Amino acid sequence: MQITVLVLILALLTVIGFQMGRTRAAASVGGRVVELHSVPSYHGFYVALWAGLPALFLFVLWTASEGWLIMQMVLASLPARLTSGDPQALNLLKADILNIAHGISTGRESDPDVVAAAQHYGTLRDIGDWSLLAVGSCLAVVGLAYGHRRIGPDLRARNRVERVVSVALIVCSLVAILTTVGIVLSLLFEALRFFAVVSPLEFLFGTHWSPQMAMRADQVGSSGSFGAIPLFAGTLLITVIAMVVAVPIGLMSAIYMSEYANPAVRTWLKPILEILAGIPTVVYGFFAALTMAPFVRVIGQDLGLDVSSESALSAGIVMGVMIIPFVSSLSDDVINAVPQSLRDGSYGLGATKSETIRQVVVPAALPGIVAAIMLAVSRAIGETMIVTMAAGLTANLTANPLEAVTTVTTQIATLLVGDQEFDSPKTLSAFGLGLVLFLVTLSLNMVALRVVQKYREKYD
Amino acid sequence: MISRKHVFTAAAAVALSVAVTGGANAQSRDQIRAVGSSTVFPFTTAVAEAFGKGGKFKTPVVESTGTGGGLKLFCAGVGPSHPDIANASRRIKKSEVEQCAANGVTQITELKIGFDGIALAYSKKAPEVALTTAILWKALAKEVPVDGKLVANPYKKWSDIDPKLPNAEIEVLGPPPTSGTRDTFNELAMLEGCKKTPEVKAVVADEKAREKVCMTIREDGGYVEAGENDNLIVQKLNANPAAFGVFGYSYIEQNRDKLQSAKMDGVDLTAPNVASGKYELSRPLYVYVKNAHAGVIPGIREFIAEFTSERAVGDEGYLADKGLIPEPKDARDAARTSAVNLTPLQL
Amino acid sequence: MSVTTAKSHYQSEAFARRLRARYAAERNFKIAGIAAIAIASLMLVVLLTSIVSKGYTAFWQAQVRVEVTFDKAQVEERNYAAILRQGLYAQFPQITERSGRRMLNELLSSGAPYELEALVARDPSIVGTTRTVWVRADDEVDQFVKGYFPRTGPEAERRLNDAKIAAVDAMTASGALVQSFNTTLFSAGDSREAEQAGIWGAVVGSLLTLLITMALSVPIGIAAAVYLEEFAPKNKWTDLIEVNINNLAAVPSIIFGLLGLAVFLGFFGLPRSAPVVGGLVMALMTLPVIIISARVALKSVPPSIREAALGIGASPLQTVTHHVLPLAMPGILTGTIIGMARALGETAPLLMIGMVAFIVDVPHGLTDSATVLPVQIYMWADSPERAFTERTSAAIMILLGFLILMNGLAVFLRKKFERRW
Amino acid sequence: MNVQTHIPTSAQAGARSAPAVPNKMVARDVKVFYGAKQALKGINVDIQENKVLALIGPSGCGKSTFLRCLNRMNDTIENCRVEGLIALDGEDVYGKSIDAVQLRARVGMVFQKPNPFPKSIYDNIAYGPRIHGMATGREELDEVVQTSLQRAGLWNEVKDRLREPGTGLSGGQQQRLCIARAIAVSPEVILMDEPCSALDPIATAHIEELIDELRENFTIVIVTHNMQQAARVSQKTAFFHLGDMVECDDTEEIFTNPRDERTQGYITGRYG
Repeated sequence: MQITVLVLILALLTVIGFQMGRTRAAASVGGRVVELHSVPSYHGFYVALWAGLPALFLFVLWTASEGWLIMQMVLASLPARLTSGDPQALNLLKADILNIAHGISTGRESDPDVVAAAQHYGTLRDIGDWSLLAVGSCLAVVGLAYGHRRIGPDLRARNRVERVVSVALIVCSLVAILTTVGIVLSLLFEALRFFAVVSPLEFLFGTHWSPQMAMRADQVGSSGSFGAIPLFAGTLLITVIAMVVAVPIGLMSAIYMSEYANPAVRTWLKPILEILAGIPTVVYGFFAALTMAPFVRVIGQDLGLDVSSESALSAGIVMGVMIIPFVSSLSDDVINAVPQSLRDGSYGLGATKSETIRQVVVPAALPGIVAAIMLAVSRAIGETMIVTMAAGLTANLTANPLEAVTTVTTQIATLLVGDQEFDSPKTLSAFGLGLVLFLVTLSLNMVALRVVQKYREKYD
Repeated sequence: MISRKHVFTAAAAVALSVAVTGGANAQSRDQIRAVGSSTVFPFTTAVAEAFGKGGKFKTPVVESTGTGGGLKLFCAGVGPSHPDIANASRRIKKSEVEQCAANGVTQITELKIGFDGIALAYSKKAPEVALTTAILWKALAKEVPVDGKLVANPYKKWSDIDPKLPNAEIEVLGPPPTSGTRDTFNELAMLEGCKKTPEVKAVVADEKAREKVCMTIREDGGYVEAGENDNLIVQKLNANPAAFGVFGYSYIEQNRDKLQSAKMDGVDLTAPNVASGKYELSRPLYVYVKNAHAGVIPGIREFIAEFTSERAVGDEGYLADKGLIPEPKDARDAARTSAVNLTPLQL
Repeated sequence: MSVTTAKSHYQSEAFARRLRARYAAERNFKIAGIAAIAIASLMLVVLLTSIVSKGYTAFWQAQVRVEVTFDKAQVEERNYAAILRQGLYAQFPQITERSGRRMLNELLSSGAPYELEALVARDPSIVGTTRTVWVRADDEVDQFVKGYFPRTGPEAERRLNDAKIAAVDAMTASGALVQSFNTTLFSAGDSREAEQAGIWGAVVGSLLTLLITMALSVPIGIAAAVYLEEFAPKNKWTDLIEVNINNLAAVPSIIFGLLGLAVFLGFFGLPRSAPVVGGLVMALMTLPVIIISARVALKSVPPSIREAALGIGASPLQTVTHHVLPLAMPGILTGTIIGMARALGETAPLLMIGMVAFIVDVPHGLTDSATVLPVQIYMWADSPERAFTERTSAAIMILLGFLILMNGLAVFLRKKFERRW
Repeated sequence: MNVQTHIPTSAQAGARSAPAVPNKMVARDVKVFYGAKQALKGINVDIQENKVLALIGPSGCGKSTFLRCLNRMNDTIENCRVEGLIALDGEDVYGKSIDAVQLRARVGMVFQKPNPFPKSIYDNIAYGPRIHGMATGREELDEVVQTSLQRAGLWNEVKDRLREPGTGLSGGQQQRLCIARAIAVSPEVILMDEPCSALDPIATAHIEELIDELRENFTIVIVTHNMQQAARVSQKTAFFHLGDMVECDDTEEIFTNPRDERTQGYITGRYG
């Protein structure tokens, strides 16, 4: 309640601050706005920032620390017999107090001291909320007054406001860096523990993947080898099949849509193809396992081939289908970006449409197309659900698309939700694989960027 | 300007760090949380739903994380940010109990809720097959003794092992090494089958080495690690009548019209046969409860009472409908008493 | 080479032959294009057909008519099961033995007594009266009525035995068993009983997750794009950020799940299975998508507009907020919607942060345990009960409906505001 | 079919020109529609062999549209419909006996903005001969490239960097590259759509000189906004106004003694 009120008050004061700042700025030069350093609305923003920001910081600080602070105060007031336990007991005590304070019945008679503490907690929280309301509003008013007082013809309000805004913008773009750092750290930490048990060389160059560790100390008969080459090979095989499906179909669709189809057809076709990209991968997984795999198997048997029921081929084909719109959409964009003048130039020399496309348009769009394919490749490498469902888990070092293979992502998903002991290298290897996966997609993307930068033709 | 910027940065940093500690500490929870094995998941969820329908407590949240992942979360500590219940398709290990204790989770109640039979199933379209664990071992082992030597498994077709068996390629879709089902399968089918194959003893004298030979599964395509989505395996078996699938009893129960399960050493996979121990490919299922949470998280005792009640795990209970094979009556009664009293687990 | 030779070349038989070959190549190329599109569309059709043909029956659910007397004493005891049983037995007076009555009980959903309870809660005046009510049938009956279970064959292998089939047939004949629209599917949370399971909980979970994703990734994404495109100096730091963003767009989604597991759950101690965590992970995942598309949109605003604004004395910030951003907005919006649609369909990262959970209660807040639609699909797909098969496909249809809606909106915006400079 | 036999020479066109010069191309009552909008309202022009015809007129008057009709470049534009007759050497270019591809090889085109393909200079020139199968061997192709570049006056500037991308040249060089590219397929007519509008005066002068030299071997039609340019390079000039051809005559006549007052107004700069 108090928090809602505070938010409302802050919003109101910000708006008022804006108006006051604007008015005062205009008034300070007697309405001759040109004499101001910045236009009046910047003065308004300046005051509004002073009114809103400090109070907002207080608000964030308080909401983040409130629970902890009050809990410390409540615990301090409790008799030692309750609080002297180990940290675990203390955790339970806190939970108990919170539950009672929130009116959650635990179905049990609680210690009267705990009940009293819970009431105490409730009271303190109320006090806290009210004082937050009071302090927050005061801070906003003080800020408003301060900002308001500083307004004058010489105040560089625009520069101040723009600096605040640009700091905010910079912070936003740093989120990307933080995310990358977070990913690397969260993978690296666990991966290092894995590499402490299994040597990175064995992991990267070993050709036998059988992540079995003993379930019991006295159990033997589980090999436990962590050579990830079969996984990389499996991933590569499926990715290649997917690309063999997706690149020609996607590229030709893009070409047809942007060069041949009339606009009405194109308006319909493009979104229809994009639906393929929007279908959740779980759905593709089922399609691959239940429709495509038996189909491929039957066809294979008719041809006298020995097809595994979880062939890399079926997973790859379905993944390719998923990636078609990815290739076609991106290629379509780059093909459209090729200027009409190039096509005209080619037609003007008497080239047919397909000659123009093959010899002028596609080469001109090639860097973009290559980048699109690279992105599609990293998408295929990182795809999880389809391969988990359709490609099986047999770590098979083979180039035969009719056999079952497994991929890096499949192993990550199954290793992490497995029934293993959680500190075993088997579980940790998932992070090792994750790290490799991250690095591979990273370098692929780097290459794609380089390609684009190096070969991009400048058309204006 | 610069000093003010520093003040802001410092304030933001303080806010962030306080948010971390505060967020971790100040939590309350009015809902039971369970984590763990995907095999036990259907049973725990059924109990949770019945418990929630009772109306006194919120429906517990049950997460399928795998036994190991579940026990990891379960053992991470005491307090509302840690789960109250862990489902396991195997017994908790000593090392895990110790890990638990190190994190303050000292009192754990163990509920043995029943059994899961492991079926070797195949499509209804195929003729009936009777297997033995010995045949199974020969079909699936990586190396088998032939003429007094250990060689890479030469059997491509079932009829290579025994002419009476169908003349079809050996293809068994089974759980991956990450799965608890696989471990059970290794131990109950492979090891037993191996023991029943006297030639092995003659070839490999050392017991440890022999056990290793016994439990290593072939990787040349005869055994396909097929993931943990059992519905998919059901459909794959239907599409490929020559293949066998290894999975839980409940799936056989639900797909009797599509699948049949092979007789193992002459015994049919039925609930009575499993409960009496005649059908050997079965494993007990467990639920572990954190005693310290009873009384803090609402409804834990009541949930245990529901879980061990006759209407849940009894012979006619609703878990039997879901495919659980109940324990014999006297074992259930004993388990109920110890569970309701939260008798801590002693290993 | 003179004009005359060229002229003769173009009118020569050799050129005509070559021209025919060139036109044949042209035709083949065009056919290849049509074939590519046809294959892609065919795949879509096959996919959609297989889903719809499996799932459309889930929108109907068998209901059973029972005449029940709301006995006051039994209502007070909350013994609705008994009330229902008595009503049911009255319909089959010829069945008296215990096993037969047990069979009759199995015709109804185990949730049926709670439907009665809800009726009483809504209208207490019905206590003491006799009413005709429709309650859900058991999922096996439902599947049987829909023709998924065989009637013939050895009784032991059938899901429904002869007695049950007879009872179902009798009720169908008397109009006491009909199929009606399955409202439960749209209004309930998850359940282990297929006939009581619904997607509403997952839909709410998805919406809450998406809300967080949107609230975080849209403003941050646009701000970052504006900074990088309009303000950032060209130096190695901004290069780094740029490369970073491009890389993040290609990072597999499962890795974001690992990040969420380590940072939001491990480090910040946020609750498991909460939409707020799902939203945070999805926000990080969609952020690069939004930044990239926003940058493209900003880039497509011609520099002349900026120069015009700067030329009349607007500050860079004013130029951006007054002119560039509004012009780029449709493009940004399209990118945002596509990013959101991707987040809506994503499963893999949520597997890592505990959103693969059985949750019956519909979530009410951002920290309540929740699941999302794709994960619900994933879990239902794994349920052994046969009735979940059609519900899985139905949930897929609903999810696809949302996705098509969002993509359609994006297409519409793109069409409506498409601008060529 | 010989059109000139049964199509009477239009009243305006070529009325005062010497009949000795044969017509390379003729246009009779050419109407062009973009959807429902009519862009040309019946144009009659004779294009004489080995002469430069300049099309002048205010923006949007249909000069470029007309130019693009001459080699059927308008085919590539959606909803564009052409009526009337355009003949090359007496053959209807929209008729069955002439194919668009063949026509465009015979009637080449150079565009307003230099548009070299994203290929090397050599491949830019060799593109046309290759697709038309004009050069059979490596040496022959080399020779075509060299001759074309020499004729376009670019050979000396680029002979050492034939393998570098054509986009790396300066604007004027790029336009000469495009002209060389058009010459390489040995067309009979070259259409130029404001070829100098994107170039500086020095580059423009180069191109103008080039046009004058090319006249010996090719018939040239040039659209220009620059009346001095029209006066400098052309022998014939046609003035277009609002989709009509107002006047077509010897360049000298048009600029010194226009018959129509709209022409008068335009060339004296009163409107445009």
